[in-house]
Amino acid sequence: MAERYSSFTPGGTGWLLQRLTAAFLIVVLAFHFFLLHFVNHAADVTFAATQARMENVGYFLTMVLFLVTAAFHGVNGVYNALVNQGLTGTRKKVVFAVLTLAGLALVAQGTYVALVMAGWM
Amino acid sequence: MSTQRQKQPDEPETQEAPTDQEMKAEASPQQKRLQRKREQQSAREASADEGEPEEETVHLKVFRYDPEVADKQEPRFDDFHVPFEKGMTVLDAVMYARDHFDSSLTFRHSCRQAVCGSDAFFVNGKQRLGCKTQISDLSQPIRVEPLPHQEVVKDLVVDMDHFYEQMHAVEPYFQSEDLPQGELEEQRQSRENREKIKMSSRCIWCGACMSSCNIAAGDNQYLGPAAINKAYKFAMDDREEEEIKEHRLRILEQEHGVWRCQTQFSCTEVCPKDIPLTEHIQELKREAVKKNLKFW
Amino acid sequence: MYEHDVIVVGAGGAGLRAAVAAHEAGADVAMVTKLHPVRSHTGAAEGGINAALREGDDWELHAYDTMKGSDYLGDAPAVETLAQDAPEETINLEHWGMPFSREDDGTVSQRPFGGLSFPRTTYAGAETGHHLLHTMYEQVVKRGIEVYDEWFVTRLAVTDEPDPNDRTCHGVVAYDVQTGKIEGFKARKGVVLATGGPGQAFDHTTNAVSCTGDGQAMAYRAGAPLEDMEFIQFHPTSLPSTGVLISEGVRGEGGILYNDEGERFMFEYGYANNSGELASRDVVARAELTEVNEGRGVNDEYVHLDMRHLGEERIMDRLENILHLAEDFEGVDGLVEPMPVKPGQHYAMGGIETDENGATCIDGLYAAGECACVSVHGGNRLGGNALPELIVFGKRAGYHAAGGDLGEAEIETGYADDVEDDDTDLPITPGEAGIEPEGVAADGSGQVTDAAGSLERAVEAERERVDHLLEKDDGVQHSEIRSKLQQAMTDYVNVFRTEEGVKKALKIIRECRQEYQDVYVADPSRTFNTDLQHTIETRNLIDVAETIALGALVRDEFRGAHWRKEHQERKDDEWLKHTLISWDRGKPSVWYRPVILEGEEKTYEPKVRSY
Amino acid sequence: MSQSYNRGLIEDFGRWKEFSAGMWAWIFHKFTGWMLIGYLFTHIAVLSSSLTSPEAYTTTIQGLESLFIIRVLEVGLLAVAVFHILNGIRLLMVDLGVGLEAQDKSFYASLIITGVIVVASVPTFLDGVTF
Ligand SMILES: Cc1cc2nc3c(=O)[nH]c(=O)nc-3n(C[C@H](O)[C@H](O)[C@H](O)COP(=O)(O)OP(=O)(O)OC[C@H]3O[C@@H](n4cnc5c(N)ncnc54)[C@H](O)[C@@H]3O)c2cc1C
Ligand code: HEM
Ligand code: SF4
Ligand code: F3S
Ligand code: FES
Repeated sequence: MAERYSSFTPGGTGWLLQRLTAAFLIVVLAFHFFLLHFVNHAADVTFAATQARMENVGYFLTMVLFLVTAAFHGVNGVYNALVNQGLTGTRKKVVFAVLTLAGLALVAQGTYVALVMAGWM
Repeated sequence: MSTQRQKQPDEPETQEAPTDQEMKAEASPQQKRLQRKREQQSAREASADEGEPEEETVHLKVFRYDPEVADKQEPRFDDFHVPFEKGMTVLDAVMYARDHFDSSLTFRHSCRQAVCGSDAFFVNGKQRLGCKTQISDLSQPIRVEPLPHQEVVKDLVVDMDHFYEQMHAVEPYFQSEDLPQGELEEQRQSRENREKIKMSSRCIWCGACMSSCNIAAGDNQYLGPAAINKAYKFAMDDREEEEIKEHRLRILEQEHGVWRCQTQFSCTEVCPKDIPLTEHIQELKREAVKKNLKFW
Repeated sequence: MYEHDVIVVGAGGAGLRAAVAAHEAGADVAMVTKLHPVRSHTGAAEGGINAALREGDDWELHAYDTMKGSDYLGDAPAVETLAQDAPEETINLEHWGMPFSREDDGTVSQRPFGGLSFPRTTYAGAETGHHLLHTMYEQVVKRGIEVYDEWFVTRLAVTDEPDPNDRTCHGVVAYDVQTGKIEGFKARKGVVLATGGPGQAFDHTTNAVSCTGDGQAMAYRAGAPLEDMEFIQFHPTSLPSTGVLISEGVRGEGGILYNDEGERFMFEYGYANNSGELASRDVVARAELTEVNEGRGVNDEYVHLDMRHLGEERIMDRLENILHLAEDFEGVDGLVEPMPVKPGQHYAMGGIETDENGATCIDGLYAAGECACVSVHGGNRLGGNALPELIVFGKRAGYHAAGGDLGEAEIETGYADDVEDDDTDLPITPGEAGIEPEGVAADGSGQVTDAAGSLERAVEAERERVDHLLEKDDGVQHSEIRSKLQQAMTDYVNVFRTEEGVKKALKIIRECRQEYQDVYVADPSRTFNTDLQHTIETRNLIDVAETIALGALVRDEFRGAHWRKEHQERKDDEWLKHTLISWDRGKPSVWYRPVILEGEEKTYEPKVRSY
Repeated sequence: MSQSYNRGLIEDFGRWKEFSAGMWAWIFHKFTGWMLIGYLFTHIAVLSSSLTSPEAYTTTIQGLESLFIIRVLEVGLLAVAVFHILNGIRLLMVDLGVGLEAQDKSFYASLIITGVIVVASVPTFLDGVTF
């Protein structure tokens, strides 16, 4: 009976990371929203102001980390939701690959944008 | 059904002239009461037959399906009006409907006291044990359906094989081969530890929890709350050694094990034995994480 | 057709233990059961398992209590085997992981129970049976024993020799409830019947709807005698509306019975001046009904069981389950009100006659558990003595059926020349009523004597019977017959029995049997046809009810649970013997065999049974 | 699982009326999570306008922000994010085994607080928008 499960991949790591990223995101997401909608109004955003913020290394790193964690959290969340709906076999592998690529692309593009904004590229 | 009640046989002769203590009265209050009860019942049955329910009745809408019988191949709901009695349960009501109106009405039941786990139905939109659900707690008409997310065999009977498979998949048995010898020593277990596993050990395999869980409905391989709870009972039992506990966590940790649970809580809500299923699943997740962190 | 070494019919405590034992003895075992194992009625047992485990207690005391409780109708070899083996079997369950309640030092808890001289009832909360059943099923899963669940066994495949003692059982015929398929199960070594009690013969019972005495009826029709069927235990504390049992544990922990006037009647009226509420079940049940009959019952129906003074903590710790039962099935909160209780049919002391190895007089046919009568309980079973019986004799039967050696049995089985025949005048001719489609399992013609032949015939007969029932378009429905039967048993063969009453019951049973000739099944489907299943069960109930009533009529004395109005004393000179009823080609005959009171070392001298 | 016939609404989500708090929480969390990840992709796409030129960035953002519909969508995004955060906190507590008995109450609390925060921030979000 138990043999059926011998080839499993423990899902524990993903689960734990999902919680850890969530805990981190609570803080940064709140900060992000607050900064860009309440302190500075979104409507008043200009490239210059953005650049001023991005030039600060601490802010830059926080934003990149924000991006990385959010991308992981979001993509992993979507993947889990699909597995919960009974995704299996090849289709599951394909979805996994597509989501990973999308996530990586998102992070790459985002980091590139941030570097440009900071004026370092 | 015949409206004629069999005439009550006269009281045994010997009881009419009792000499001894136990049988003093001509007809004891007990006998009189029984007599009254039967008369009432026959009156009630008679009125139920004539289709003019004078007394309070229960309106049941029961799901019917039989793959073999022409007019039942297309699922339908049948209406039954059953005379209400104080303390009546959903199981009593469907049994009454079966015994008096349609003997082909099919459902599993046995103990009538919430220990055999045969009669979990979908009653008014919730998984419940028929024998443990008072009619008076429900709004009418009462819809009685087979458990969702399981294949229907006939009427209220669903296929439980998959549920049993999942229960078996967690290796639900003591692993150690240690048996008593010579001195007849039992293994020791603290009261606290026994208390810890107490709730988990109450499961009667009714399948209500599994049927209520959306994740189990979507992911067929998900072990499901009942099986995880079964594993919890063993994993938390101090009588088993540490290595065995780790082995148990490995079974639970697989992709379709504890991680699939999305803390929907429906299992906990429907469990007729009040087992805190979600809590147990969550505790196992934490145990599994802890175990993994040890190796890092 | 399926084939195994040992076929165990029924998967309650006795069946599961038998299967594990047979498996350990190296046999290829299969269980055939009409319910999935965990649905068996063993799961309803609440109180506990008697076993002499502790300092200050020993098996001889247990044997003595059991013998006294049985009103000296237990056979000493069986009683002693039970008392000797129970400790090891109980500890064995603990090693298999059964979650017993615990003492501070981590050892298993024991509590006092009615009729015991030492608190030796080992328990797991108020759900001992549930845990026992599940623990044992786990062991069956562990060993990978094949279970055919929801297969309803309808007939034994036995050979046809005129004398049942010469017959051999080669297997069973079962009907797959899910698909309606009828198949033979060949048993190379033996068939163990563990089908539980016949409680459904009564209308107020603590037994499950599935307790229909199938095993007794099948063995009976195959020629194995039924023993001491008149001894039916009525439990003093069942809930009035459903018959759900309130465990004796409540009284063991100190619960008190009151009548409508608030009197503690067990003492006030001198029913049991020493033990009070903890007197033997028959004593308490009669006391309650007497209270009700004399007008001191609550609502003229029941009495009150009060446990409020035990305190919430103690109740939650040991009797929590009782609170739920009272709440869910009677709408009463045991912490704030007393609970209504009345006697309900609870247990059949009698059953298929077996020896202490579980063997019947038919070769290859074994029985264990409530369906059997090794005769440990005699005239009255002590609370907490059925579960040890399941594990002790279940194990022995399974082991023996698998070819294990347990030595020569001391208890004899089967009709023999030295037994005594009965000559009571019966008001009716019991037994077969004309041309029943099913006939007998073995007609004694001596025609079929081989394994293949007996199986083939049995399967054939069963297919015909089912076809007949399904194809017949009108007639009576079984539920009418069943409720008439149950009513008669409850009216006349209950706690208080009179000669007139029992005779009436026999007549009504006879009527039921005749009506059954015309029975039909309205549901035409082969898929999960419970109508068909219940119809076949009703036939079994008729047979079993008849033996109960016959036994109750012929035994004109008052012993144990069997109370006869006209005979208010125990007649040791005449009645230290078992009642046996053989089907004998469709014509029941009653005969007697003396009780064995000589134990290994001592002889149990009948004493007055007072509590 | 294969059904021998279609039980239609009995299965799956057709019984939404009978869903319990925990199930609603699960559905909302799922929905909001997907919205958020969807938004994250769009967001990075919009921000990518800065790659063309600083001016393009400023015009894009300000252009979008001047649209009423965008402002409304932003309020929606806020609602989604706040609910996801609050319910996420609720889930984290559940994971830690805290307050399991109050799981339904904490779900209702998340809903209410989300509502309050969203209503309270409408003025800020719609500030200075032109039609
Ligand atoms: C409410 C209650 C409380 C009790 N409390 C105690 C207690 O505290 N202590 C104690 O010692 N005893 C107690 N007893 C008595 C004891 O529980 C029973 O005597 C015992 O459990 C019977 O077990 P069994 O294995 O013989 O039968 P069961 O557990 O009834 O099992 C019968 C099995 O046979 C199967 N079966 C039946 N007919 C067929 C058929 N035709 N074909 C195939 N399979 C069939 C069923 O599916 C089932 O698996 C209690 C009994 C009741 C009713
Ligand atoms: C701000 C704090 C956040 C918290 C506390 C949080 C919390 C969580 C938690 C605990 C889960 C897991 C649910 C489960 O597995 O049961 C989850 C799922 C998810 N989260 Fe978040 N999250 C946050 C932000 C985000 C962000 C910014 C995004 C988008 C990028 C996001 C997208 C998702 C997605 C897509 C899921 C999967 C939903 C599903 O189950 O279908 N979350 N979140
Ligand atoms: S956990 Fe509860 S709901 Fe699930 S099978 Fe067991 S008793 Fe039934
Ligand atoms: S309903 Fe399902 S998602 Fe988890 S909490 Fe229960 S198993
Ligand atoms: S009939 Fe046994 S649980 Fe309801």
